[in-house]
Amino acid sequence: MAGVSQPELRHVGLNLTDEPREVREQVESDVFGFWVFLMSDAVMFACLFAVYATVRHATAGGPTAAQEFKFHSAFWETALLLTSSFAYGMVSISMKHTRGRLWIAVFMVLTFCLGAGFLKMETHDFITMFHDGATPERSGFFSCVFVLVGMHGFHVFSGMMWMIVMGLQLAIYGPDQRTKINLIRLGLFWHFLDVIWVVIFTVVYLQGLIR
Amino acid sequence: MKISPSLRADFLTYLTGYGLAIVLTGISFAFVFYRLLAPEAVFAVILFLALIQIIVHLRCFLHISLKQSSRSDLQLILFSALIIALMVCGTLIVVLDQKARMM
Amino acid sequence: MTFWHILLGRLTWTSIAFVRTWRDPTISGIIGGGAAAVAVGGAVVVLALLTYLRAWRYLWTEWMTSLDHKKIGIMYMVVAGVMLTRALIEAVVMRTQQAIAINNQGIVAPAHFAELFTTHGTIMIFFVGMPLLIGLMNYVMPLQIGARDVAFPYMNSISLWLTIGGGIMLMASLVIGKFSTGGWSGYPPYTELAFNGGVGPDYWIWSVSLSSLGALMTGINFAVTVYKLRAPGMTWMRLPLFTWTTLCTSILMIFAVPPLTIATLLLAADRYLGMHFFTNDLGGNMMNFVNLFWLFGHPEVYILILPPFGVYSEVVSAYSSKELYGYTSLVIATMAIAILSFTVWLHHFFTMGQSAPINAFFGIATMLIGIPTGVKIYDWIWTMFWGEVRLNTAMLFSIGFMVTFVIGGMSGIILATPPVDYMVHNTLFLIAHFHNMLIPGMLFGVIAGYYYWFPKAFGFRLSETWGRRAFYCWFFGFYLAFMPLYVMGLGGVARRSQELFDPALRPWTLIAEFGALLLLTGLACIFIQLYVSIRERHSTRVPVGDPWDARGLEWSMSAPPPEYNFATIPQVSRRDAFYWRKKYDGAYQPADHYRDIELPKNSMCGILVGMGLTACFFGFVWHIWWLAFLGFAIALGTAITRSFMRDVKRIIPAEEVAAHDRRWLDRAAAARPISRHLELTPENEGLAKWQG
Amino acid sequence: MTTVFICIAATSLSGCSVLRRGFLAPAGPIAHAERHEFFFVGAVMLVVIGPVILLAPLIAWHYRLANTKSAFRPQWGFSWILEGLIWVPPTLIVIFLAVFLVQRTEQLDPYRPIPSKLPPLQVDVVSLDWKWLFIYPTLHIASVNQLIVPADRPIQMHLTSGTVMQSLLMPRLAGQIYAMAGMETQLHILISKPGNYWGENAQYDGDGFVHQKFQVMGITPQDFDRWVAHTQQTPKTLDSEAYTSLSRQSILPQPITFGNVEPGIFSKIVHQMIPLGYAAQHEKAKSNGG
Ligand code: HEA
Ligand code: HEA
Ligand code: CUA
Ligand SMILES: [Cu+2]
Repeated sequence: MAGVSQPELRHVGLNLTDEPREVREQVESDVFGFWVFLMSDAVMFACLFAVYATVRHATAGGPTAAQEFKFHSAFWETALLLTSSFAYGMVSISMKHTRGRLWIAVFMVLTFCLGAGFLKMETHDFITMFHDGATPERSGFFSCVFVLVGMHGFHVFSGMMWMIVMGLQLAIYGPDQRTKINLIRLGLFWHFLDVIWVVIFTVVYLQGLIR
Repeated sequence: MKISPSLRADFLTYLTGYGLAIVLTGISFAFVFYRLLAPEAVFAVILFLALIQIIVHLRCFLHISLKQSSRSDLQLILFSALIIALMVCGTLIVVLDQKARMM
Repeated sequence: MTFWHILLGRLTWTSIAFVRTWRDPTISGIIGGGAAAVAVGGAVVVLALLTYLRAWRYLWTEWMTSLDHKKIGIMYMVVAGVMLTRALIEAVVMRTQQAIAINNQGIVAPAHFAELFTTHGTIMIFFVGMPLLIGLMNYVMPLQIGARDVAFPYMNSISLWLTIGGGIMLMASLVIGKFSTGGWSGYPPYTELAFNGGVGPDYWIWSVSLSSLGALMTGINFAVTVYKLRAPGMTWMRLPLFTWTTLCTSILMIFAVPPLTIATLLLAADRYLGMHFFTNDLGGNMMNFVNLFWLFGHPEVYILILPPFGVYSEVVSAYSSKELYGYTSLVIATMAIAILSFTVWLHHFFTMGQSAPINAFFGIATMLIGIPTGVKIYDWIWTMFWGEVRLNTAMLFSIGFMVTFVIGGMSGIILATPPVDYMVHNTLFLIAHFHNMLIPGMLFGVIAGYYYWFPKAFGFRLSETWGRRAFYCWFFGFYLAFMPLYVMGLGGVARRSQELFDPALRPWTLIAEFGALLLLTGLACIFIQLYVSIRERHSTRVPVGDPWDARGLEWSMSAPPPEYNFATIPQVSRRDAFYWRKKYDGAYQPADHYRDIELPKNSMCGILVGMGLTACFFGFVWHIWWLAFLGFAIALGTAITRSFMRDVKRIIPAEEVAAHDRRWLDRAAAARPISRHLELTPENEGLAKWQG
Repeated sequence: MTTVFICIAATSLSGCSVLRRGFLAPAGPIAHAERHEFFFVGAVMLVVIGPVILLAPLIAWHYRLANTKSAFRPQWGFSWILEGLIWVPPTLIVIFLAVFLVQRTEQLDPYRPIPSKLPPLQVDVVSLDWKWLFIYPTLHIASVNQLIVPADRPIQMHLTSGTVMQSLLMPRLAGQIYAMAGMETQLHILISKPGNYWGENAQYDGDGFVHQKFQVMGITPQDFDRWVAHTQQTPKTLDSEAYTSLSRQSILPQPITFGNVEPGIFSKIVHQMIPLGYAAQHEKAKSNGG
């Protein structure tokens, strides 16, 4: 591994080998700060998961998990989100290995579309649940389902808005230092959402569907 | 774009992650769909698979490794995992015990 | 939906305090109206004064938009001071009420009393304790580690303005509507819609959210600063202890605030969207709130005590003219407290019905914290051992702290024993316990640190006479005010009682009242001290910057420090870096060469984001949805716009740095080194004589 | 000035009677054991904090700057012996305390029946705004704000709430346990000295909070039987309707008794099957702010 500097190893997205020490330190702390934020966000989700586990049977005589969760949509949502995560990986690679903005933009649009597909399916699920009377007001259990899954959905939505902002910045400034840092952070965010989703599909959907 | 060795390595990392994640997800869903085991056992298995998948994501997508280079991130994640474990396990033990004693 | 309804939401005439007082002129009503009048009047006077002095531009450019960690730190402390005054007055009203209201209604009505303890607790914890400490850490920590600023100066400003926004909400609740009556812990179902339909709990939810959002961002900021911006050579085991406690506090903020956010968010979901997390019916379960709240609440009290522990470490070592005893132990103890604090939250609800082994486990975990805490206290005592202790104001407060804090620790251990807690939980005994920790622990630490670092920040020393007077008021006032509460608590008097029914309690409530007044006098002394010190500043100037013959890097520059802190980033080779530099004559030397320094430009984004979110949350409280939307749009729009700005840095040229540094060195060369005996005299220009 | 004097005098005379209101003057085995635990932990802690209270001012004074005779060693900052001294003894003390803590917590668990030759008397407790309802399911009577029980016989209480969460405390008898709607907690007490005591809710629950106190009377079994017989004559019945009106927010001037109780009403209350009186009251409050 001789000759490869630390930051380059760490951040697939940014080639910092030639930058001065201050810049590298700046990038380090910027990205590390975002990691710290993600971890506190993770604690937030963890608390929600804990609450979810305690209200799993609090259906108050209303619809139950097994009645409301759809196996197939959970599966396809997972597939979409996972693929979008991979697509964002391609954004990072393009950022590191190509000069212009073309490939970055292409893969970002792809990521965006996959994310949108995910959200579309999720909303559709929610709407059918509403039709069945499985609303958040119905029981403690559904309150928690909607808040937990909805919170993740909201994160995905924010990530997509962020992509739009980054797209604009890319158009205006091209991949300059600050854009790149933000693209790296966005990447961390997007992959992190995938990690949360892994827990959601396991603990919420699959657990609810086990018979 | 010219395909350099480092590009190939980076790409392979993502591809591996993607592949593994798909496989792990597939197994989880299959376990539930085909009811391969008793319910409790299925849940244990899918939890375990989720854990593995999280590690895969961290390794391949988020580039956390045991190498010196990403020590502070790794420390951070391990510490967070500790706190999350304390909070989640604590909450479950406490609240479920309370419910058992009063409902 | 009428037009007014859309414009003003739930806001009506009768929401305004003055109108309420007009319609209901009871004593309680008049006190409420009076407080509102003071708040409005105070705000008007301040605004008028600023306009009259034409200070707006200065304030705006030099302070409100500043991203300098030093100025932000000072602003935090000023804000805390304002909030403190209110919370303290509320405390005195509560004590007066309990002193009078024995078998009669007293001066405030039940609901008003409930508002008093809720706002008092909420303010003291979120808007006095946290801002005071965050202010102190903001000012001192970057200086101690040899950094030019915190890692994210712009985020620092947002944190500040979010905290201020929370404070504004609390103040607004005095005039418009009412605050919650559910205590600072806001337990549902009492705070649910079914039992509290008004805006009170909503005020509580959103103001606490603002503050905790600010604290979370501060935590991230400080942790990254300590992690990544240390000067070369400043290894972990060379960090000053205050920096260590800052790091541990930040970690606590990062990991303890999320449970609070979730708890308040879910309560809001119940109240706004009709969900059932904590309601009595349809599967709600209030135990989840209690659990989440204390998952935050317990680490929170250590957020409030760890930085003061750091202050004591610095102060005791500096004023004992001696190296800190047991540095490694102190570091280990600090980390142990931080981590253990995540394992004990259940001790706040031993009485909720879980089984004995669980109570026992958490009881033991709680007692374990006594060990590292004790280690710290012993370490400070041994630091004084074989030293030359200067018994000035800061040391008096420190010694007063050690003596008194252990009593609170003792009651803490008593509370940690579940069978005893069954008896004294929710009584005044508990109130006495935590004031025993917060006043002699946290506040004494803040005052000691304030006395110690004030000359660094403002270039002159604080009055010793008034400092001592304050100490006597605080020390004896504390005992008088809170020892009676221990006794009453043992007698089974519940906390949050606005009326008492046993004449035998009267002597005790009167003593406590007297103590509270003495504490009020103590605070007055602190303000007088400030006034007197400013008036006499010409004879107490310490421009060279090291008035106490102290040891850390923060003393190695002029007082007040230049905006870039260090002319050149220092190279650290030992713990107590400045002490060794002084020893080997490296302290007042020019650098080999100076470089351009890059600093962040001022920015009004922080204030816009902070106030935008405040407007948004205010809209939530009153269901004024357009305002909520507008506020959110402003906050988000600002954040996005800022991310498009590329020109956010400014350069201070090397020549300017060099010139400033040279002026300071000349000043130091001209000053007379002062021995420790004379440091409280006007001779002290901030240059210490080497005495080992 | 004179008032201050009187107060100080009064303190020394009547002040300590405050302590006689609480568990330091126990009237039953639970409170007694808890008092014992209190003194025990307190004494152990005094031993550890005593040195601090003495040493801190003494050392500061001895090594004060003005005292030129005291030694000065600015670079002294570590000693293995002292390290041992500050880490080990506190650890041992905590272990010592922990052993007792585990035992006592187990013994004094509020759910744990009190050993006795007599079978426990069942009392179902419902906390309301702002009163306490005591149902004697085996005797088919009920009382509000008055708990009358035979002395020397264990009482097994089941608690629930018809409103917000509350906390039952009888300072001279037994410690707290929360009462929560939809849930059932337990508390055991025993009055060993017949007499008049008091109990209260210690968890703030609104305007009437301070008035939510009740009388606890421990009387002889004969007196108790007489009281039960007398109460059973009371014409009022505690049924769903009576409960609904009782659950309205109010402060009662005097205790009430019910001579008859609808069977299984406690279970209905726990399962929230009876409409609550405050529901109507609160519809009003919901609609307006301020
Ligand atoms: C930091 C926390 C803090 C502080 C300082 C205080 C200070 C005081 N508190 Fe309070 N209190 C709480 C936190 C605090 N309190 C909480 C959390 C509750 C519970 C609320 C609830 O029930 O929900 C409570 C409740 C509470 C009650 C209600 C008891 C009950 O429930 O029955 C009472 C009653 O008298 C009381 C009294 C006092 C008094 C007399 C003071 C003061 O007299 C003490 C004097 C303090 C000061 C004067 C502050 C001075 C600060 C400085 C000097 C800093 C200087 C600044 C610079 C140098 C820049 N407090
Ligand atoms: C800064 C604030 C602060 C600090 C530092 C502490 C410190 C401690 N607290 Fe306190 N506590 C509060 C603030 C604080 N607390 C507040 C605000 C509440 C109530 C909130 C509410 O309900 O509104 C509360 C409530 C509270 C409870 C809940 C009681 C109840 O609700 O019924 C308990 C119970 O265990 C407890 C215990 C302790 C213990 C064991 C410590 C320990 O950390 C103390 C450690 C110190 C020592 C032990 C002394 C020094 C040590 C030695 C001299 C060495 C030898 C020691 C041993 C061998 C043990 N606290
Ligand atoms: Cu609350 Cu059981
Ligand atoms: Cu605690």
